[in-house]
Amino acid sequence: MINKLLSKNNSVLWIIALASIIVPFFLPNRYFQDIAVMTFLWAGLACSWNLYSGYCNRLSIGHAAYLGIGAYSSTLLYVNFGISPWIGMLAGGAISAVAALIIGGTTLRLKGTFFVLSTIAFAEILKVMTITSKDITKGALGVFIPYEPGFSNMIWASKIPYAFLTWIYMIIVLLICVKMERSKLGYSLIAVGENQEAAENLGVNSSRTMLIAFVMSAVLTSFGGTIYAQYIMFIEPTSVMSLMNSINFILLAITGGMGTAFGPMVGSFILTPISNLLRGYLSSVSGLHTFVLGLILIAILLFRPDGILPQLKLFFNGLIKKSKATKGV
Amino acid sequence: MLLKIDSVTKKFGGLSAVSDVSFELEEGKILGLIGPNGAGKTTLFNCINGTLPITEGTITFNGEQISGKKSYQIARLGIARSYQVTQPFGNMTTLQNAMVGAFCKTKSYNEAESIGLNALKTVQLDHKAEIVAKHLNLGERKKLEIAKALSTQPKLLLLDEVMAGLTSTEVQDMVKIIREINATGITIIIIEHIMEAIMSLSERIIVLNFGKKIMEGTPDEVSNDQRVIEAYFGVDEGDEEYA
Amino acid sequence: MLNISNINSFYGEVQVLKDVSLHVDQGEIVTLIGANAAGKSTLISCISRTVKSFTGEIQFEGKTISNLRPDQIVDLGLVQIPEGRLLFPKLTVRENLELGSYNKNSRGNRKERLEYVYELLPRLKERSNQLAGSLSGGESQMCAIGRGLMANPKLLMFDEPSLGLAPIVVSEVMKLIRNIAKDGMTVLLVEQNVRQSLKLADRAYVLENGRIIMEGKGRDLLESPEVKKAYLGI
Amino acid sequence: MEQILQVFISGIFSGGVYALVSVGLALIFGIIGLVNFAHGEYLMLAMYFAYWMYNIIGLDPYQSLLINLAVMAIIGYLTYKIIMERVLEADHSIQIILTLALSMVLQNLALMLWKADYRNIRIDMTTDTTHIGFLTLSTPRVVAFVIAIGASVLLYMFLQKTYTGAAMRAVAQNGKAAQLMGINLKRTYGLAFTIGITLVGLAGLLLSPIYPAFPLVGSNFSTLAFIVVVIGGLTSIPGAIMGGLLIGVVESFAGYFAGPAYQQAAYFLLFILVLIFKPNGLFGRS
Amino acid sequence: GGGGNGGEGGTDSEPFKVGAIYPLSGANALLGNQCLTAVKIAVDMVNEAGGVHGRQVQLIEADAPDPTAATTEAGRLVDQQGVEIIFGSLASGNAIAIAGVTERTGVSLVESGGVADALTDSGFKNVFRILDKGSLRGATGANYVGTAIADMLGIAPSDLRVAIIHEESSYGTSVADGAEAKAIELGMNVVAREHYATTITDMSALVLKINEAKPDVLLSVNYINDAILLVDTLKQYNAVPKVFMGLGAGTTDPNFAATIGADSDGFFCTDMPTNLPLDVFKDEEMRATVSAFREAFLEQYPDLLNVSIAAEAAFAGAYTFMTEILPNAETLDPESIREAALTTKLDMTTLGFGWDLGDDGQNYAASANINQWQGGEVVTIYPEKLKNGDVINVPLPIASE
Ligand SMILES: Nc1ncnc2c1ncn2[C@@H]1O[C@H](COP(=O)(O)OP(=O)(O)OP(=O)(O)O)[C@@H](O)[C@H]1O
Ligand SMILES: Nc1ncnc2c1ncn2[C@@H]1O[C@H](COP(=O)(O)OP(=O)(O)OP(=O)(O)O)[C@@H](O)[C@H]1O
Ligand SMILES: [Mg+2]
Ligand SMILES: [Mg+2]
Repeated sequence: MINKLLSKNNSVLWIIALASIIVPFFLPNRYFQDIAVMTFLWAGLACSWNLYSGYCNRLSIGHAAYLGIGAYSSTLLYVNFGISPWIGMLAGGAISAVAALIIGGTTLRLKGTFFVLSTIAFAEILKVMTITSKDITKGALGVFIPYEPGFSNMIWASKIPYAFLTWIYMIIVLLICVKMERSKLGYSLIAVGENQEAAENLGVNSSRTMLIAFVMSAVLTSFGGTIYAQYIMFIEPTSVMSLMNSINFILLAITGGMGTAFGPMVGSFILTPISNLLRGYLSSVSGLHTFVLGLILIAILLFRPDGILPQLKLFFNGLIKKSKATKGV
Repeated sequence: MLLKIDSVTKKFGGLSAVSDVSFELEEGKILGLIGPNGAGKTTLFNCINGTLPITEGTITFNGEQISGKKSYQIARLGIARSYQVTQPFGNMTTLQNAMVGAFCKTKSYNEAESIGLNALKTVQLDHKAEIVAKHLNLGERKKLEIAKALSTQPKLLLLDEVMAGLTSTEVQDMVKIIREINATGITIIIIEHIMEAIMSLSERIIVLNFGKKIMEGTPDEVSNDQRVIEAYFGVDEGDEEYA
Repeated sequence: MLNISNINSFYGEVQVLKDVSLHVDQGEIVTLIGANAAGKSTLISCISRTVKSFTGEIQFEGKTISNLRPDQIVDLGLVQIPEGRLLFPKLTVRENLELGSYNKNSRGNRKERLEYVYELLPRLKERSNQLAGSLSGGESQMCAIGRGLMANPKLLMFDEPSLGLAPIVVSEVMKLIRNIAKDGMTVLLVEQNVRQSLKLADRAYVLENGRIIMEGKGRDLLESPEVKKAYLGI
Repeated sequence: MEQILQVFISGIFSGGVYALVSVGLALIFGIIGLVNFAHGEYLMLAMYFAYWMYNIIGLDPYQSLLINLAVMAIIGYLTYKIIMERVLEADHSIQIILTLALSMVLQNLALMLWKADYRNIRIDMTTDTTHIGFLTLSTPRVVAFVIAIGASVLLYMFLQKTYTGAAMRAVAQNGKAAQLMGINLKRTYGLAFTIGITLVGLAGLLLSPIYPAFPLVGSNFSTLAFIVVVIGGLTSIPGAIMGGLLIGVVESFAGYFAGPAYQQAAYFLLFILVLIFKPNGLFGRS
Repeated sequence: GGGGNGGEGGTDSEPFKVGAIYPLSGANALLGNQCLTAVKIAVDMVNEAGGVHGRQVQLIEADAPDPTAATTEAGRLVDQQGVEIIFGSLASGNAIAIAGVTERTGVSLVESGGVADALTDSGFKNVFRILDKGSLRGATGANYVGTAIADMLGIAPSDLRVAIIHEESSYGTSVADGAEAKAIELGMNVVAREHYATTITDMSALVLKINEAKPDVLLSVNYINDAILLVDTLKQYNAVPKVFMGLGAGTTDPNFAATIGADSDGFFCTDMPTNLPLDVFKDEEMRATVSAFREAFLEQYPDLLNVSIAAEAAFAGAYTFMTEILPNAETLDPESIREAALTTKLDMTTLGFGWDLGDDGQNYAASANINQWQGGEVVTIYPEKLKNGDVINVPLPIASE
């Protein structure tokens, strides 16, 4: 199985992805381990986003909604009924699937920018609903998860189990993406993104294809939401479901390279540490770190508009060629 | 009868782009479709393959009524079409383009790959298999249109001006390719403004004008019909005219 | 009038035009024929400067124009009727035509130009309030030609005007080009329709794989065995 | 009944400002095809500028109107030249991220330079009211409404009646063809962007007597502007105006009947309903 | 970072590291930055006076615009920088997120901004909150309305119509919850309760709706920007109620009165004690401290008329903890600090109330004051011992009818 997926272009990236789990062990302390956890988590989230939006080239700026559904479902089940987040995660996935079916059913037929903006609308509506349904969600007060370490609670004292968990999450999402890339679904999805009518004429049921991918993307995102909640141990609508979170999915995916299985991972590996470290070390002038991050993004986009991944590929291909050339001599 | 078009009408608002057209097509044949610009030829294709819902009439394919079905369903039943204005999936390679069509009949990646490659071979595009489609030139795009359609393994192939923009020599190449495709048992309807091609390929030709079928016959009959000459060919004014 | 020397053009690493030189004199109809992807459109676009990646020299009426902007080229009276028509689909026929006279030297006498075009192409007058997007293929081509004429060009470049047109319309378009030339306009015509365009042309060039391989009088080329074999399939 | 009319009218008048914020966005999207997520940040810049003119030189926003617009035009043009011109041809997603990044940069630049404080302009008119019959209207909102509608109508006339306007519409539909008509593509794009930014600047200016300037003020308006523009059909100027007024009214009714917590949800819901029934917006062509 | 300009202390040991986490960018940047400034001043003062246990204090700051960032930044301060105490954090969500980190490591969180009840109701061992809980603050305001104001208006509490408006973050929600519960307990008529997002740009509909309910008293929890917009709109629609009782934050901000002008005379605000006259403080030393702080703070914020309440609280939290609590701890390890924090009792801090923590870390000596705007100044009306003025303008002269 793995063997088949190790296609020639991706082998280097697979190595990077698989090897990245050793990084947290070499980090000097929990702070850097925390950044590693966030990096893995956001890599997985951005890859989940990419599964629909990247391949189909239709940006969702509302994925914070599914992050929120995942986080809230498992947390409320855990806090109110003591149901293990592992099970809550599945419940969250199911709720996300339903939400994605409803949202996708109404918006997937919209064209380009109309679709993009409709995703914002749904996420905002969900946020408002979460704030106003105080009886269920505790509204703006947020929900706090008591610190009771244990595997079944998905809570640990050390960062290392979290690093494993988020890394596994990332790898699973990657596997799904890579598998999909070489499947009927993947081909159909990319074709629909390129030209919906032409794809239909080749026998692609475009609404079904998009809906399946959209639901998969939402469900995987919501799994990440559960992990996120169990890690931060506090969720509130305004931060979990914020537009900024929705935007972060896209920032990472596009920076790395949208519509490629590993692009979002590369994006997260680069941007998540950078933005955290910038915030950590540039806090003396307020606003400076986001300002710098914005400048970095602008620079990347103006000079490398395809994202970083294609560049990276060129670089590695160059290396491979070189090594072959030297061998030849 | 593979295809039976029965009094099909397609209206855009007040305009009848196709009006009350009927014809039948036997398996294995090549049917030509000609007519002035705007006569409704492309629209008729769009009606047959379900891109556009028809206003009136019925279309029967292989004994099954297909009017009202969605275009992907019709594609799966075995009707494929090429676009007059080529519609490649620009960021996919040529082979991947063809494979999208191939997945219509199979779920296996490897099988789809070999079907796609075969289709590319048929149109002599296999040497560009790994090229990203947006880098193809017009002639290659036209071929890719055919390859995409072929890879859905259709029974009926609708070709819309696949030779426009080619020189006579290239046209003759393409004619050969189309003959080969036909020889594998695929029925073809072809729209073309290039007479040398359509006359030599088609067994029968249907002429549309203002959405109506004005004539159906062998190439010879069609080219000598006065109505068709007036509406379509124009009176040949001879060489001197341009001097 | 138009003098092109040693043009080399690239798309990325692919060289599309190789050392192309040609000239068009005042009042001539010159045609450029060549197979698909030979680089004909690219050459025209180099002249119009919508393609910028080329080296070499282009002169118009003795002035070097190879570093001007596309709009400046139009202002000089060098106008292209592009392949695929490129109409403004959501504007009416009339608005399309009026935009043709956007450039400085034709703005002033837009009314007369419009009269002239309507006279030459009465079909457009009938359709003047229809959206260009809903015209049939032939009408679209007429509209594109009319729009080009509105610019009051000194030299008009046609890129495959007969593409996708019914035979009867092709003849009409060819006649039209001849009439325009009779009215004193210089024409550079790019065509796949080798037979008809060679009949029409005073002089012709054959472009193959980005290189000019033949040049001569239209009629002469029509008779040449190479052309017959390569482009007419005889 | 009187109360309902009052609710309706106050919605219309706050809608005027939304319309003006949105018109610039619609123009930029319609002509350049660029989704400008940094639009609100230009609103913020204009509000700060109005504040300084008032605080340092003593000109109220209406007195500093022209100079403010000139400054915004320059800022808009510079943004276009330095950043936007390079991504005109890039993929939509690149443009979206770029403008998002630009908005991060501008917001935080403002925070660094001017702190997070709320900068209020208090002129006599701020709390003035105008009475029409039994209706009470906030005077600065009335002024904003009138100027907003006036400016939008002017813009519309400009697009329809002038050569440059025609050039813009042409560029919007087919840039390459427009070039072949002798239209200077980049200059026309630049002009459209500049006008769009100037308009949002005008909106900021008109807003400044009633709403404070602070680094994040733009984000309070920009999501809303997007909704307005989509409801109006993305590229349509009259659509943006009507969309703005509509959102104003919906917000007002929702606030009154359901409560202010549902104001946002209401217009998002309206937005979704519009898209379900008119997927190209109320004024959009398919 | 601040601290450690060496000098006379002659401390040869390592500096004592403390952290400050506030939202320095994003929506809460305004008060976040003021709080940080206040903590810096406190650290400077402590260092001037010889530090903590003879060690100079080194302050490390962090920006946390949201709880996720707060978690990461708390990790940085604790694990990377090795701070022993964190001062924070303004937003309750951030406080809870930080508490998640400090709880695992034993570092203390001294909270002087977040009011959500959950912070001290959740069993955190190392969280110490100097100010009141949100629900208590709401209750204090509502209680004053039900007892004193009802009398002044000559309306029985059971006939008194009160409306509640609050911004919908956790701050506004928890305060409003407390107010509503108290109002109901006292038998008042809660005729409306509405909440809104602070990003609201037009309050016409809200005001029209509230006005419909004809409240006598408006209990209102706002931040500054929306507070001003609210009052402006109330005035425009001639819908000012007889009594406006602000519950903290925006309505106590000096900008509130400065922007609204003379019309603010008579607006109430329930909040922690703010800008108390120096003579209420217990001794000369404390007076000097408070006035030195106010001076130093206003030097950095020349535009402000007064020190904001958030900054005063941040200063009080940091200063009290470093000068009163830590000296009582035998060593600077978590256990001793916690013990010192819980056992130390003070009858007054620079906030005007005392320090008396329950086992949950909540300061039960903290209570809100009832204040009123008079001539652009905050005047304390209640409690009696801090009172420095009499109530005016009940009902408000600009009230409708
Ligand atoms: N979607 C549409 N909406 C409105 N009118 C349309 C639409 N599609 C086609 N038409 C009109 O229907 C008529 C027939 O168009 P069609 O494209 O079928 O012509 P055609 O015979 O293929 O012409 P050509 O040879 O130029 O390709 C034309 O008048 C065209 O303008
Ligand atoms: N934008 C582009 N990017 C990359 N390659 C291009 C581009 N445009 C054209 N080409 C390539 O340049 C070559 C010449 O193209 P050009 O359009 O000039 O040919 P042509 O002679 O006009 O052909 P046709 O008869 O098809 O119009 C072709 O191989 C084409 O694929
Ligand atoms: Mg057609
Ligand atoms: Mg060409």
